[in-house]
Amino acid sequence: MISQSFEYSAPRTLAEALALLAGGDAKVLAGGMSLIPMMKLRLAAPGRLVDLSRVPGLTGIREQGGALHIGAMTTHYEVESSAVLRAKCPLLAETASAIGDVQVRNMGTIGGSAAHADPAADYPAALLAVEAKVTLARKGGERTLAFSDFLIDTFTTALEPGEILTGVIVPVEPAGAGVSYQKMLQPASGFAIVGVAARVHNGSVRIGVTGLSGKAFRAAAAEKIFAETRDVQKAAAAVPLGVEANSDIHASADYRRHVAAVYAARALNAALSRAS
Amino acid sequence: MKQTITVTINGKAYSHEVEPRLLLIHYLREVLGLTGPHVGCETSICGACTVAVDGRAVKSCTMFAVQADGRQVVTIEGLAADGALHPVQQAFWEQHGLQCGFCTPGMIMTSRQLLERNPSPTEAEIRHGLEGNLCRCTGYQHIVNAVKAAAQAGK
Amino acid sequence: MKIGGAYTLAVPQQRAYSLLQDPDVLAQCMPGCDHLTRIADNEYEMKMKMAISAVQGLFTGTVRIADSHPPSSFRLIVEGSGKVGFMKGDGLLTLMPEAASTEVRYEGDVQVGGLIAGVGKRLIDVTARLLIKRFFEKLAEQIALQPAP
Amino acid sequence: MATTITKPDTLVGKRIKRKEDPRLITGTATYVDDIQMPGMHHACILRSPHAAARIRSINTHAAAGHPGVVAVFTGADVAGVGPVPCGASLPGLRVPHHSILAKDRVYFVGHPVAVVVARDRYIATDALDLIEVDYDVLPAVADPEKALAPGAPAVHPEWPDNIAFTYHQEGGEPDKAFAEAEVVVKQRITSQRLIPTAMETRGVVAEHRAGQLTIWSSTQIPHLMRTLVAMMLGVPENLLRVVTPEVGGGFGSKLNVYAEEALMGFVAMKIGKPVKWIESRRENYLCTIHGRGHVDYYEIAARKDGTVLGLKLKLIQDLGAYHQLLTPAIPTLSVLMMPGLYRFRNVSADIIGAFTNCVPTDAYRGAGRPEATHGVERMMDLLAVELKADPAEIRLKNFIGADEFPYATATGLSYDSGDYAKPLKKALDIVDYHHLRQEQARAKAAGRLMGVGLSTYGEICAFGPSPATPAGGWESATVKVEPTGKVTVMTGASPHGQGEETTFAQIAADELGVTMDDVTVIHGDTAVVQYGIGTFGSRGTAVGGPALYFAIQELKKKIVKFGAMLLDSDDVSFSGGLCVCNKSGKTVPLAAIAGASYRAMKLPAGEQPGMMATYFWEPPNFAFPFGAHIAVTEIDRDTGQVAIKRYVAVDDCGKIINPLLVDGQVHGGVVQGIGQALYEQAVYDDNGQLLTGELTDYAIPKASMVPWIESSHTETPSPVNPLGVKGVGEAGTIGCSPAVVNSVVDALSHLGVRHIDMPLTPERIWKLISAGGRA
Repeated sequence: MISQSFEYSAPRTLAEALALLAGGDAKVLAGGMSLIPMMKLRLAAPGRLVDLSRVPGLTGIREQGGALHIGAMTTHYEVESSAVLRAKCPLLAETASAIGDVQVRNMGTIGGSAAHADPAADYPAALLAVEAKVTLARKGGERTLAFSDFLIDTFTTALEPGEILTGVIVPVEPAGAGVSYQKMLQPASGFAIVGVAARVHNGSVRIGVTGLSGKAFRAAAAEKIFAETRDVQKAAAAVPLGVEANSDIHASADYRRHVAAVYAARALNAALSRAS
Repeated sequence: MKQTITVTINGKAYSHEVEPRLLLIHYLREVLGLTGPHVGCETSICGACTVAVDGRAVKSCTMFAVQADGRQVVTIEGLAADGALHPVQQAFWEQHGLQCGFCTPGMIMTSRQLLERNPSPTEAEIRHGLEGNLCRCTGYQHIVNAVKAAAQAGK
Repeated sequence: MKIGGAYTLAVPQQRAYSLLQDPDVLAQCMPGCDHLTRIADNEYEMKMKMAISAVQGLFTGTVRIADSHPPSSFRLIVEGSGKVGFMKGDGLLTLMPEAASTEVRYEGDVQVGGLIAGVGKRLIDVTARLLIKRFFEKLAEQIALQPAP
Repeated sequence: MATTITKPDTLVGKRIKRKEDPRLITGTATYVDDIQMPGMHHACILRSPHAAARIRSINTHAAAGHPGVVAVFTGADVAGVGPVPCGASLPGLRVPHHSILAKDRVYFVGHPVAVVVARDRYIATDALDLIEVDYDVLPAVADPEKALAPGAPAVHPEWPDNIAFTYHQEGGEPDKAFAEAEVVVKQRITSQRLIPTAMETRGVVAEHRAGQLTIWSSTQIPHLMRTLVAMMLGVPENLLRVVTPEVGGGFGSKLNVYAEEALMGFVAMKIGKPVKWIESRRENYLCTIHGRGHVDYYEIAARKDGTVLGLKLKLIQDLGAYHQLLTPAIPTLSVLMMPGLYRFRNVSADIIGAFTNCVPTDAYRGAGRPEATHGVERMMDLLAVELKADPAEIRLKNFIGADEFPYATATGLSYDSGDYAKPLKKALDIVDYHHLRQEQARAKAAGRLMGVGLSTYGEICAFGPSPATPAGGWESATVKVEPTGKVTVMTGASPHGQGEETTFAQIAADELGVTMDDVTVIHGDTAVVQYGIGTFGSRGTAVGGPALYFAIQELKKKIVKFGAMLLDSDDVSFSGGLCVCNKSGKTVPLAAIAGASYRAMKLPAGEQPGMMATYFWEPPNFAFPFGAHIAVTEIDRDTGQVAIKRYVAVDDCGKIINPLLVDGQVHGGVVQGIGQALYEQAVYDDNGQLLTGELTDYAIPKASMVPWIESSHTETPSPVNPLGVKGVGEAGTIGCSPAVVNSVVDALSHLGVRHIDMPLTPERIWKLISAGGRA
């Protein structure tokens, strides 16, 4: 299993990367844990790979103005093991630890995952629940977008051609917030059949759901029910309502809907137990 | 277009012109003759190709050789370079942590990383830590024993 | 794999029906499709460049319209094949008048084979839905752009 | 003077770490893909994306002209190569012609259509994309029961009913038994198609040099392959050498001769350069045999007191599109073993072998016996439920007694030895069965779903007496004492991970009084090793081991003769590596004896120089291991997920040569059984597309998905061979799946659940819970 030929560049500056990306059939390599297998199967055949791993400033986690700025090329392992994130945005660290396997977490990056918008990826559930933002660089500028606006559909994001996702910004969790990510995994691939990220603070809850439908989403109705009733079961039961659920050989749409409610309840209960 | 890369492998620097699409696993196996890491799948699931790149266990079938330019790679061949087996290798031998041996180089490389990060893992932590490495022969139990034994030996 | 769903188009039934059978409109709305070339009555040759995420595939095949019952229903049969595999979609479209608009219900079967069937299974269902959604969104755009005849 | 004779400490029976391992743990072992040769070319194979189609045309022009490509071959080019062989014969068996590349029609997704040979594998892969094949797609059928239905698409147009064979076997008076029965229980039970998934895919290297063809292949049967490939290619067998380097697992999937071995031989002869083909995982899933594929309809007849009277089986075997080496024979093994460990005196079985547009099924770990064991063990549980009896009690009541061996079964076998109650009682003790049932009652009262499942299995292994096998059931060994006293063993069994380099060294070292380090075991090269059969069907130690034992006994006769000559005595014995004159007490060590035999200054009367003996051992019977497994499960009521809380395996494989290795075999076997019970299934859609075409969709167990296995043993020696060994390679797999399924059904029985087919996916169980919950 061999990919088609392509040109490879490992730019040393963001500007260089943006310039390379502007030329036609180029694709960002941000870890490659999804892209490289697809290229090897010849499902994907970009003309050029622009490897961001040598661009300075795209890795690492820094705290600034009540928010945590995570470079796009920060690996899942770095997120999972970051003392800062474990203390100040534990949901993201917990979710990162549920991704794939250790080798994938060593190479895969948060920016790569966010930009890929795989409907069964783990991160999006958490990024929605913490109300993350993403920064997108383009030639001569940068914009910041709420992750919920960034994520448009199955494998579809607001990234414009020539743009690069440079970072993820998550708020520092206030004291007393409780979080949990609960995932039923597909045993072969490790992807989520359904994953639910819950974040509770002062009686209000945010719920991010992945795997259930064509894209990860905030379970707004369920959040509202919880805010009004404080009833975990009622809120959880609302998570799959009205959702066009995915169906494949591993789980039917009905089963996914059911599991989404079960895992939502588990995530909510776990988050509540950690909240104060 | 071919590109020149320089990679330090098992402590020795190599420089080659390679096609960008050349996978790291093929670079190691076919250009350098380091056939310890194996290819067991093409979807980054089985982990038979696991090597360490800059100290991180990675699947060398899911990485192009050009990505390793300027980096340090350690393969299974580099573990017992001075003739003495690495404690993880020794433990796999003592505990019968292998049968056909095909997954073993990758399994050992991942186990080594696991113990570097967590010197006293529980059984559950070992099993979770080896999710990226498939073995079809052993049923994993003797592998778990081997990792425990290596942890013990490391104390 | 069974598919089914419904979209509402902001045009009357007769107009919706003729739009959905217009090869130029179909070509514009089918994701990645440049144009349709007529090869027989109600049968067109198609070239389609699919691009979803990093996955790209060039499909060639045919689009066929059958069992026409204007203005309420017809079958749309799309077949394509390429290096990454082949697909066949066979759907019945039913048009229900709703005041000034039309609800288009579709129900059918998608068969996928070759590489994409073997390795992309978990994504076929979501991708099919995505493509159908894009088709109707594009159609709605077209309707919005075009003045009523 | 009183002398104390201390029995020397034997190596047999000890937990000894393996001789194989140093090369494997350091990455210095050589598997097929590790072979590099000057001028070596690479081959890639174009395969059909359709399950059934006529080939209208193939255009290879662009591929052949691609820079770096040296040749492209299609079906027309290989017309002179013989078909892929089927070694099994059954009355009336329909055998489709199985050419190594498709001619004018393809029969399953993955069917080889063309081969590209290029300077390297990257170029060969590129050129594959340049071949254009015009297919006329035809209707396909992928399910064996659908294939047998009227009007189904014909897999082979010449046989529109899709029936490859039917087979009937009965013993006793089954109809009478069922007429007289007080209870009859029926159940449809499936054993789903599985993908063997050896971690090393298949691979072939071929080189043709100076009239000699050498094929390196990842196979379990180098000698049989040499014979069969020589026939396919029409080359003299003595000019064909098959070398089996390190083999990365087989599990039956490499007990075969595939199109690619002959194809690479053909290519090497055509291009005059060495050529390598390495199967991708996707090809491995599409083109290497699958296992199981049964739909079984069982009926069990019994008295109200639980005494079993009869068993009936209608077995539909999904064969796939062709017969590989043993395809049609596999279900006949299920029939042989359908009575299990019980006194079924009246049995009847009918097999229908159905062609489907899928890759062929063939031997996969257990090969026919897991299916049979799953059937009879599910039926015993169903009977227990019907009679409100305890599943352990009903088994103990119907076991063949320890005093009844050798036991002639209603299916014509003679069970060699056994004490079936022993492992079951031991397993019940280990789990503390009585308390476990109390705990289960408490769990149930608390609304938890806890199950206890038993499985007791018997298996037929050590294949086997030659009249009962397609290609000879004996095994060979040569033992040599080299002039310096070092010992070389050559075994015709070709192990691939089982560890015979260690266990055979243990046997040889004990018998010859040398150390493990003094012994080297060689296998897997037809130019070096005498003809042999191979490793499969748990026969490596059970048939290859006795062959070695007898070869050593032959050699010992010679050692004693040389010893007698050197000691100038007519009364010598050999033990502990020395020949001893029983009169003078003088000794001469083995190395000196061996040296003298090669130096040959003087020879005993009638003796040849040298110190070597070869033995071809024909076993008088199969061996029949047995055991009892118990699985304790708990089911997540909300999701249907199964957690195995405890797994106890008590196996009896006769005499144990190396307990460490036996445990390894049991663990690995059990985990493959858990794979079948909970996770694995080859899924084809209605059009014959394999939907579980990669490891991303076919779930073999990972470390985190399986429990700790509490492995224990009883030791009932086999009288069939002098070592008393039986074989253990498949036992774990055979015993496992019914234990897990019985446990889960037990957990759900109060909801009205009688049976669940594998794999027990969370969704399948959740649906049953939901239905039961509402009822």
